[in-house]
Amino acid sequence: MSAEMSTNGAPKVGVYVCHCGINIAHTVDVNACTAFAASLPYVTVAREYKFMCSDPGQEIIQQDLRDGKINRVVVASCSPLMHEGTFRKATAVGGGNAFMFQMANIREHVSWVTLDKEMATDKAKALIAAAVSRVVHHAPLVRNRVPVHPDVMIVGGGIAGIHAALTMADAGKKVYLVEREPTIGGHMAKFDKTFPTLDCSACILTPKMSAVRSHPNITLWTYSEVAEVSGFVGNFKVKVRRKPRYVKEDQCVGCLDCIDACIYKTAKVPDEFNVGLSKRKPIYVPFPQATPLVAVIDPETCIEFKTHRCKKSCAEVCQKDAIDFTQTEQIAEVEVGSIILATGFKTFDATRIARYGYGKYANVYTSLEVERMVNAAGPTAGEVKLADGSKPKSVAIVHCVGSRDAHTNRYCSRVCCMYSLKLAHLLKERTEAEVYNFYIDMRTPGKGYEEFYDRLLQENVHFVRGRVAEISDWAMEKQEEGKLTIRVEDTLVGVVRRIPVDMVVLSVGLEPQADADDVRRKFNISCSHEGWFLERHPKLAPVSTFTDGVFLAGACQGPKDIPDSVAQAGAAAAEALALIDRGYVELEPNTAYSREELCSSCHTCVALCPYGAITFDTTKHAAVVNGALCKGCGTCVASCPSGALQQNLFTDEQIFEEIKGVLKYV
Amino acid sequence: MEQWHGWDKVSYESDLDHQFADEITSIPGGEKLFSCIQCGTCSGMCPLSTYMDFTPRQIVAMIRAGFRGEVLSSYTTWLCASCYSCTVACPQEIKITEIMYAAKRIALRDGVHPKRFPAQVLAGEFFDGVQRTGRSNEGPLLFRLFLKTKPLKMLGYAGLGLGLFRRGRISAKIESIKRKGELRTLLKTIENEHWVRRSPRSEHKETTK
Amino acid sequence: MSDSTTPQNFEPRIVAFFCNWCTYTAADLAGTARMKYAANVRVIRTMCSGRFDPQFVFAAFREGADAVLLGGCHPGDCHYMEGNYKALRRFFLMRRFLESMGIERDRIRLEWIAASEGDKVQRTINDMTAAVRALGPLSMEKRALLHSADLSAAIDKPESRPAATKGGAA
Amino acid sequence: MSKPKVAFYWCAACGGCEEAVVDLNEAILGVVNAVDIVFWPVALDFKRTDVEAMPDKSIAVCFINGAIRNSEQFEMVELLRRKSQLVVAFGSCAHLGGVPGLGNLFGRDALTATAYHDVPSIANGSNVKPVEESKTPEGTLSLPKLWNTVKSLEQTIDVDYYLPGCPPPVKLIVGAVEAILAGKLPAKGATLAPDIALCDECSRKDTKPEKLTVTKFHRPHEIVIDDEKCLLAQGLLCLGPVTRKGCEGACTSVNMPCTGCMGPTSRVEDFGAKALSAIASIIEAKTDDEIVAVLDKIVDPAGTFYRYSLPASLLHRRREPQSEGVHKS
Amino acid sequence: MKYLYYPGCSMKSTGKPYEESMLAVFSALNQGLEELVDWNCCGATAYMSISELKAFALSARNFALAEQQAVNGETNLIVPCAACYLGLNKAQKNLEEHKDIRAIIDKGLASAGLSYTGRFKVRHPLDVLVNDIGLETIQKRSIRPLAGLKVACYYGCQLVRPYAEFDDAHEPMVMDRLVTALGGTPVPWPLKTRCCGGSLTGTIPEVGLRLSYILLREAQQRGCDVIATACPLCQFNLECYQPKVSKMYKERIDIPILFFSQLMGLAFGLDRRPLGLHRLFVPFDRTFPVAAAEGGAHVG
Repeated sequence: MSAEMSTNGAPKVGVYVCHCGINIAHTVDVNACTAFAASLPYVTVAREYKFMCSDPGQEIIQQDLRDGKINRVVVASCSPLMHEGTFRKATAVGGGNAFMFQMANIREHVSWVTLDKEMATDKAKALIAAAVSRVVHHAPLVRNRVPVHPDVMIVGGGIAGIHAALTMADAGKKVYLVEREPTIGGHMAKFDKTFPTLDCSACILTPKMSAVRSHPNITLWTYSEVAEVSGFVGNFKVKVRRKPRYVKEDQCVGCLDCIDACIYKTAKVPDEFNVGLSKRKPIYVPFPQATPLVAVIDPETCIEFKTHRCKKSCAEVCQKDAIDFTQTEQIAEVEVGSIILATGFKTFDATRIARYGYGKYANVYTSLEVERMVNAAGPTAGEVKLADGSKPKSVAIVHCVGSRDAHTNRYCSRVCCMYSLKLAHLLKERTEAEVYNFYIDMRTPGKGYEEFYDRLLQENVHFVRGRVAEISDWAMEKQEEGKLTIRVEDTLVGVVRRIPVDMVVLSVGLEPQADADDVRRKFNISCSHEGWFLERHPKLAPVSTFTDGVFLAGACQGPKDIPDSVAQAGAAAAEALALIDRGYVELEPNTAYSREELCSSCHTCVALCPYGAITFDTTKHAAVVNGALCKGCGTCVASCPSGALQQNLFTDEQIFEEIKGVLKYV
Repeated sequence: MEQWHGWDKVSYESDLDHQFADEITSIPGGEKLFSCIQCGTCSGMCPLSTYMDFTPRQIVAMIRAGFRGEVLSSYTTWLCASCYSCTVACPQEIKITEIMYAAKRIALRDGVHPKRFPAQVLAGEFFDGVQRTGRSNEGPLLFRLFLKTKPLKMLGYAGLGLGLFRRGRISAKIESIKRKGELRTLLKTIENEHWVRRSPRSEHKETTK
Repeated sequence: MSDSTTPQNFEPRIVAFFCNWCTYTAADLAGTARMKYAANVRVIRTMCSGRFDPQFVFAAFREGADAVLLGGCHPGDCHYMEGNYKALRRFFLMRRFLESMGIERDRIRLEWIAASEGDKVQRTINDMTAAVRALGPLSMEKRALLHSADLSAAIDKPESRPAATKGGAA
Repeated sequence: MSKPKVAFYWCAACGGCEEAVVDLNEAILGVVNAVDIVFWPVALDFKRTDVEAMPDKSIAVCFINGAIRNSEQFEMVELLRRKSQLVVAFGSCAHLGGVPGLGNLFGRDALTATAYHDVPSIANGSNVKPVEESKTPEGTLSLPKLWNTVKSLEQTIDVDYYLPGCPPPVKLIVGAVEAILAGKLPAKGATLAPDIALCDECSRKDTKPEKLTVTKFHRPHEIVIDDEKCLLAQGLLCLGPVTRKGCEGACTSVNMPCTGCMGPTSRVEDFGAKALSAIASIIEAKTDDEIVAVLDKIVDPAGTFYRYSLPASLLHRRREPQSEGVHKS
Repeated sequence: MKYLYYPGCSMKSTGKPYEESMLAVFSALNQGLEELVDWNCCGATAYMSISELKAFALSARNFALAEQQAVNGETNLIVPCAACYLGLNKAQKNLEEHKDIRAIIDKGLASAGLSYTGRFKVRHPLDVLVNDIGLETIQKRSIRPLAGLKVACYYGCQLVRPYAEFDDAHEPMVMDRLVTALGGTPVPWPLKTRCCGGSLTGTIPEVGLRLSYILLREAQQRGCDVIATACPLCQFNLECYQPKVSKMYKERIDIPILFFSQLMGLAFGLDRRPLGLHRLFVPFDRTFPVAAAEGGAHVG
């Protein structure tokens, strides 16, 4: 330790207690804390200030450093996850070493969570004392710089992924766009119109899709999934599993002759893209503008795969010999510097609410089904039909299905109100039916959204404020017979109403993808209770994650409409670009190191490192740590039986001192 | 000339009772009252809401706002058949049925329940019967009930009573348990317990030190 | 604070070791969400629960902590893949030793708290504080450092934090 | 000029340390020639009064073995401290508290109860227990007061050097004596043994697998032990990785796992805690149940990891219920 | 002996046919039931509206008695009456969840020399029949399958709400599956769990009877031959007021209301009297031939 200290002269600690406006000051007695700090050993300066993170605040620290009053800095303010960077920089600018610094978190961990002023102040003092007694044993450190690989991987080919990919590619970066479905386009490709402008979804999306296809900087891998991710910011290695589509992508020209030629004369398989409203053949393209426009064979239903006795008319008819039944899964491995996750969402499974009769009554549909139905390119060519083929004379649109409900999802899905209004408009337009909207609260925050609501109010659509209780087919009176009856309280009138309708649209909410949890583990990021990927900071780092170099775009981070997804995709792209253009990343120096002369070669540590950063050097007879591979968890240090391993910024000594400090005084 | 016979519909803070909500939330099951989002699912589910003077949703709102008198004297709680449709469907997991019970108990305790419905009479009869014998005796119970409430209608039901009697599905005989003393001691001890629960809201006011 | 020590108003001092990525972040979240909880827990941040060394726990006890709380990412979620499993193994073995040392189970807890579980931080800390308050002071501190001067005191009585223990006796 | 005066004393210990001195064999003659032994109860007939008569600091070096657990031992070591220029804590017991230190898992009352009553082989119907003073016709007899807590030497008096081991290896003793005679001593407070763990000098060193992991622990009698292979790798709970070297693997070379008598290296605060941490870390188990299953094979963690060092450990002794504390005081 | 049996007050009077048929059916399945000795009122709904605590106390006594009586380690208490089923369940849940309530009740029990651990589980016969005994056994035993009988399975409310211990709170299926096993045809209808009017039929007939009417009419309109019930009060309301309802709504309401256990008895080929069929107001005279195939029952 004395060695460490001598590198920076005898310790002179400056303690700076922040009021954070009143955020800290209103529960913690800042002056008392400062006085207390002044009384601690090695403390030569103790000051309080309204906003330490402000320029003048930082200037105070820098001045004290320049005046040689201090050579170590403790700032008692917010969480280190918030401002450690800021103050380390300030320390460096002032001529100190950025790591002769320690932060005491007296806001998130004290003032914001404590009621009793006295106890809050005591706790703050304890944390300050801990920081001081620890920082005395800090040593100057340097950050390692590692270069950032300029390529980027984008996972998910919905509108968010597409937009991010084009932004990066246009900036001249090489992009790998990975999509699990046979085509990109995501949910947006399924919609007919988009709110509030009612412009045609396909018209604005498909140009972007083909741009992706043709962009020289974009490698598009559809029908593919990320299998494995290793490495770290700037230097990720990603393995991608490329599922066989049994059609050579480079050969197929998308003439679709194979599909006509298929021995199945009529389509029999429920069509995923049309959410089961229509049928497809075993060889198919999801939809006419699919990108890439390459056929896929579904081995589950293809006769050849089931019996190996098909006459393979598809292969015969193909002039390019693109059909290849021998294709197998390929693993592609690439190196990228950053990753953008845009894996999107899935819609709520309406069968989970039995009272709404989805799957029981033929004329109860989900909003996504209706999106397809009203889509001119959809299964009904844009016609809204009931199960019996007739036009509905009355339609009920039920909001908040699978949202704002403790039994399903507590959160508001954010897009349903607006798309319900859109569907109300389209249904009215296509069917002239009586359209009822049943809502709890009408949520239309967004540019032109409230205006759109107002427009619908004019279009004599009925609005009933009340969450639908049940949908059933029993009649109380004549006009209800043969219809679906909505039972709901019109809460604005305070009366329970029974409203018979021909068709019900369930405005299902948004949910994390079924495999979101596996995905986030692959990329080593966290998620919220509900399973949405967790951003680094809800306000200040909304597209970053706790894993550097991994960014979020679109609905995988939480329910979002198209404009927000695109905006976030742009932001994620910008973050990635910033990382790439800086060209390097500075790694936290909190890595482990081996004092090789003290190592007894017991081998305890070697197996413990998940990154293979520790190897045993048989010539030195010592375990050696590869600083570049070490990520600084400290597991090996904690288990080194003879204390030969240590961790920068978390040496045994520093932690023991922190423990002493946190308990010694208060 | 005609005079305007309107009335002042405003409700003054002084008319409201803000402790009422705490009283309700303090009962087991009442905890979540304050998370109500007034969606009306309860009323929509309720098979009896159509006969109520206030829908269950309104009752919740009124309790929250402190309309003690209105709630306790309303018919709503007495129309509740406790079928729990509201409770299981409530998106905020508010146990509305329990809240109805709580309101009923308070109304009976304070004697402010609506006098028209015999529901509370039934409850009372039932209560005494069980206190006495440990069991409820439907025959005598119904009999007394009708005597108390609508003697005239008795005739209308005489047929039914007779039919039940003939089919051995009802009898004038009073069923009762053997170890009555045991039950009495049990209930006595409970009675003497002063059972005070605190509403989560008042809990919230002073978080653990 | 720690000199009022009748069980009712005895304020335990609990040292917590939270991992940077999950539990410490969750504690920050609890703060941002202004969740109120007992002020008795003082958090020391390590990068990973895998850094947890039983020496730290014993040191904390010796320095006067009444209990120690360890926090890490849920199994499978460790930011460093497996650090939390190592912590778990050490924890189990350590707890068995502590039992033979007459230290109650409630004084040492390991909790998995994810970055999003601010409420769990609040719950855990309130529960633990209540539990330890009921147990009374631990008073294991400094006994190993006693020298001849205070031996007479040291030898026959279990040595103790000045005022703190008497209350615990009751 | 006169030879430097040397004293040996024996506190709470098994006597093995005294043996170790004799184990010097021929070397002891050299020592005897070089020094003047003024006090050595086990070998020479000197009395306490003789020591009291000596002027302070007149003894050059005093080797004290054994832990301190009663009033007499305490008086003697304080006396010897006054009379000696150097005090060397000799052997595990003096160094860290040693095996007697495990008494700190129980406390005086429990121990006496066991020793004088509970043990099945004892017939003590009238439940006689030692008392400090007992009146007899001949007069009052007195016994030293047995302490409730066992202490290491440094916890009772100021110690200059430490000679670890149970008993200290001859080589180290010789080294120490020579250093003293030659006046080539390290800084005060040093442990007179190498500061690297035992694996470094273990004959099995090179047989260690690159990645050392344990799926199941065995006790030595449960398996046929491979004479070459690393004991830990064979699932034997060997504390070599945690323990100072200097014994040249006296135990490990004969298929006995190291039990840690030499104590920790200077970088480790608490031998047992560190041992526990290292051992737990290398087991192959993930779920709670798996882990418990493996660890349950370690019977008596306290006795295993703190066999020689409980009094010197961070926690020092078993915590006693407060109430006990009160009625004692 | 595996199950203790808690009848509850109604089973001894208006619900007599329920008790008779249920006991008959269980013994036909060689599944003896031992009645809880000196059981008392469960504290049911009406009681709740006066003193919740006392309602819990009443239930608690029953559990305490059960625990005393369970010499062969029984842990299942069969409760056929929906109101009792709910009442007992509710008491148990509250004793689990609220320490303060538990404390008081324990005190009360102690004063009466009783104690409660909560190891008994409240089970409805439907639950036991379908999940413990199994439809296969029941199907085998059905020598006179209810061929062609269109049954409206009516669960009522308190059987599945709020606790939904063994089936969905709104779309329960056990009884439908049972009827199918008996060879009958369950008719799908949305009012399975809609309230029958409960005690309101007595206290506020104009309302209570309307609820019954809605159920009866719907079942009739869907061409059901019979409504199967699992609760004495439901059965009573639906059956006994039919003349009144017909008068009130000027609409002929005439549909037999049986307990599911009575249907089982018929399928098992038991005599009508021990099944209490003679106690019905709306007679049910259909008889069912022995199935040709051996083993009898076919799956509808």
